[in-house]
Amino acid sequence: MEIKDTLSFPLETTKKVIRVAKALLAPKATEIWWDKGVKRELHYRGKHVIKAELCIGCGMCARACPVKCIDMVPTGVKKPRAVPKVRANECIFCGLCEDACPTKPQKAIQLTDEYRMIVEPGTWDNLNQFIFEPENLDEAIEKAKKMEELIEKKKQEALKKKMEAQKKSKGEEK
Amino acid sequence: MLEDVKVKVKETFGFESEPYDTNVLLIHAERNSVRKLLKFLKEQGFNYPHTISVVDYTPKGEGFQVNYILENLFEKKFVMVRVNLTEGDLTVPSVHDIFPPLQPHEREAWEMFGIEFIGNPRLEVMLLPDWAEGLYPLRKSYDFKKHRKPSKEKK
Amino acid sequence: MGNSIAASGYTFVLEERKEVSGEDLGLLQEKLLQLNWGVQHPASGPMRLKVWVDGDEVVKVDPDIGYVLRLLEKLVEYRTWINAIVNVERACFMDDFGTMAGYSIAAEKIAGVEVPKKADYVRTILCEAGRIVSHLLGLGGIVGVLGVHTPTQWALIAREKFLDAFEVYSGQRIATSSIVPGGVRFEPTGKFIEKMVTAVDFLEKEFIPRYGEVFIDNPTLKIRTVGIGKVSKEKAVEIGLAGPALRASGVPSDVRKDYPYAAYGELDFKVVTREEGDAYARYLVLWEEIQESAKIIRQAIEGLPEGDYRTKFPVKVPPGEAYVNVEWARGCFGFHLISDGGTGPYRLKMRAPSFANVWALPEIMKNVKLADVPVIFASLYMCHGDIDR
Amino acid sequence: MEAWLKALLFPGFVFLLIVFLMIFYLERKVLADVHLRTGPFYVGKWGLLQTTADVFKLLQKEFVIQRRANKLLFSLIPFVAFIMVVMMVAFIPFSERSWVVSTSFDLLMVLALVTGMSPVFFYAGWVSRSKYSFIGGLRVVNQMISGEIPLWLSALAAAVFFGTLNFIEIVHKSSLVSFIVLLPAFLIFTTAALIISDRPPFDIPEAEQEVVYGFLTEFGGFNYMILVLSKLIELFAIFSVGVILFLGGFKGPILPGIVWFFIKLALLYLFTFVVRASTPRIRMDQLLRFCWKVLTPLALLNLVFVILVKMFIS
Repeated sequence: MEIKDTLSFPLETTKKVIRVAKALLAPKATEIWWDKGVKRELHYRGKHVIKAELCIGCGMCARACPVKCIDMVPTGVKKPRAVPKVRANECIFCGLCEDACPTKPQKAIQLTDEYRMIVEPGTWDNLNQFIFEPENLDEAIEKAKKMEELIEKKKQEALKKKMEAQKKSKGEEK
Repeated sequence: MLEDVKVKVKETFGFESEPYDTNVLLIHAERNSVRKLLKFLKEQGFNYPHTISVVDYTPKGEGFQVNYILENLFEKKFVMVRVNLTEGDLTVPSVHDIFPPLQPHEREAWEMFGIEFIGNPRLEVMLLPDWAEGLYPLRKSYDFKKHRKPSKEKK
Repeated sequence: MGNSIAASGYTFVLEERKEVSGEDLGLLQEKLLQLNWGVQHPASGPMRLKVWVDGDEVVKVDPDIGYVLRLLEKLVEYRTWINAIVNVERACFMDDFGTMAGYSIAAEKIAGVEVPKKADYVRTILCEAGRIVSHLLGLGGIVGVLGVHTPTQWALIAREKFLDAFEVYSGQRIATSSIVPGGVRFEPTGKFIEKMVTAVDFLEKEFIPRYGEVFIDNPTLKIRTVGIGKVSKEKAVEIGLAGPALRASGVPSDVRKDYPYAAYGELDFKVVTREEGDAYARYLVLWEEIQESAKIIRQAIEGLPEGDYRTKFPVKVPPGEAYVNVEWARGCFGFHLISDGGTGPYRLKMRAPSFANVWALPEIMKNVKLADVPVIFASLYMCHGDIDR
Repeated sequence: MEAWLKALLFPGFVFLLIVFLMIFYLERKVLADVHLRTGPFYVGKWGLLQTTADVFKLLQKEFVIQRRANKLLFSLIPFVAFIMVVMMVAFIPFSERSWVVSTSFDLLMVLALVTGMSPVFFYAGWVSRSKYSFIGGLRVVNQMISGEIPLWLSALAAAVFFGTLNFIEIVHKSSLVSFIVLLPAFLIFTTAALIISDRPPFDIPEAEQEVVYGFLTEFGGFNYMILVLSKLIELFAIFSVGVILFLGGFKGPILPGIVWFFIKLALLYLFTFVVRASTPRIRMDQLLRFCWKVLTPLALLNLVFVILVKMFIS
């Protein structure tokens, strides 16, 4: 038995060696990606895009965030009262904020397929570079202000009308 | 099968038990006879211990709860033995000789909750770093902001 | 070896054999060399095994763990019911679906939420894909500690295909956070199913023949693993082995079959067991489970029903508790979840299979050679994130 | 050519260095091919300069000496090892003209130097004063001694057949008959060569997953490079002897001799790389059993066989 084993062992080993050598002819599994770049899937969970004009400032994303990396920054206008700001160095890109966002049909906070974000070494000193700010915040605020003014105007007009109507009715009463 | 165990436990030890889930029986045991009970359960076929799960109910004023979870690998049934402890007296007899795999679990419960398993030969820090012995981080009263490791002073 | 070294003035830390092994050897008492097998060691991972050797023979080992402790059980208490999944899935990066599924099932049990059937099927597909992904690394690991890295590389090629499918599904390759209480987070699109089928096809048609003809039944691998770290059926239960290691000793313990969850009750598969209980048997259990999982995925894709994939999960869950087991890649993972009526878990105890296996090491590694330490260690198929949590 | 130029340029140091960088590159590429990877690619054309870059990386590294180690011996051992292995190469004729020394006892000299390597590597482990290095040192002595007996016996079989120890004479005398008669000796010789130079599947002293890097553990930077290089040169020398004894050295049609020599050498190396990719490492006790119970008796039988053949031929 042992002699048989001793004889078959090198034979078997040689067989395995030859079979491994078959891989030398097989096509490679890796490819040179350096110049081609990497194509990510469409809903790859990459960089956040925060659309200030869509945001209603409910703060659901900040509450849903498991690592508490979303700050609600007050805007100074009523709607949105505050907009989210993501600290990218703490973010784990789970996408739960996107799930929690209630705006329809487009989400105000969205993870995009952009994934090459860090251009400099992230040290303690330049942490503030890694923050995803809301897009078009100033425009949105101005718009909101205009809207507020408009609403205010309308309100005042409505109030005036009401007053006039009251006056009229009062006059009529009189 | 679980019904049998329920009756037998009631007869032998006088402990109440209730169905916890399908396939799981919950036994409300007492500290002093937990060793006897576990030995009895091992003879009944619950020979594969899963874990010791400790729950801290101190914020609700109920002290600690120690749950031994055992499985019967061949009948596919679970049993959960529950022992309630008051906050002042956190000692339980160790069962490391009945269920050797539970010895590290007791050790973990000791370092995370401070429950002393009397008779366990090896109650020493396992998962935590040495300096964190006695902090009991899984207790509800643990404030992680207080117990930061003293950081090295910057040059 | 011991005494002569000490006599030559060589300053190793030598310990009395009696002190280490705790047995009285009388006149045969010798001094032993303590090796720190880890923390920084090519095959140990972030843990330390104290190995006391007498020449080439191992007298005793003692695991020293806790180097990747994150206290996940504590972190979960600071989360809401939904976003606790990011902590649960980080128990181990290799198979993150199993843990998420277990946690979600426990939470649903407490809340009394019924999950749509489609979500169950998607969970099954994901869990099995996760098992394959993890087992592929395990296979590579066992042969890898013997100095051959070809299996790892070949396994990684097959693994990449599955990771591509995960990326199409959830947007991430690892740490997908895709299974939540109340269902799954994403719609299983046609493209995802397509990618998954491609991956399974690649696994069955390319990887398995290529790998099988070289590294299964490999004579050199066999002389290194057959009979090493042998655990009998009774011993395996007594020392509390879990998962593939337990099944390799002949105990047919598989949560998927015993307490069916997700869609496992409706699918046809067999529990892989072997009787030998040695390192080679554990290796073969992994190998066969991969093929079994591939079959399950095919069945689940075929039987994927129409409908919703997620239901609403309440913000506040009524008080209650549940103990739920799932068959994770490394064995039976238990979740003892407790709710006090708040917006998040009150307490979560995770029963980790690798934790059970690591403390079985001292029993298994008795009277083995030093060269067998990495083999047994790798064959028990442990994950360090899981040991420490 | 001047003698010192021979020693320095061709086939001396510079030539050797280039050859080793290429062998190392070949190993990486072949292994990568078996793994279905690309291998070195970006440094130089097809990654040809990758190994050179690695050597320069090692040169830049800090010179670390373990606190408890014997400083003098620790820094000296790598150079001793290097000088010993370089001496081996001096005897090897890469072609009719390209050799540094040629004596009437070439084979004996190379084999004696190979035997002398085992204490050097053991000392490398011993002076490191580290547990893993020490175990690695013990293992290397064990392994080399048990590998040397078959090596000597199989090489002597060839020497008996040719009736000379001078390499160039051996090459001239070699023929198809000698190749067939010495085929078993060649197989034993190759296996023994793998054992002696710690190549997988016999890389027990350097078993990464068991004893970290064995006797190499504590060495870093330049010292490490020199030690690894001497290991490589040792294998190179033994394989060269194998090519000369059993494969006809630089003999071959059309192409110049040196090309034939390296083609034969590359085939041997290719074999070792593929073995590395497919065969797991064996254990020390299994190796000892294999060496003393299988390889040595076979080598002895083979010696008897060769002597009988020699009797019949003459």
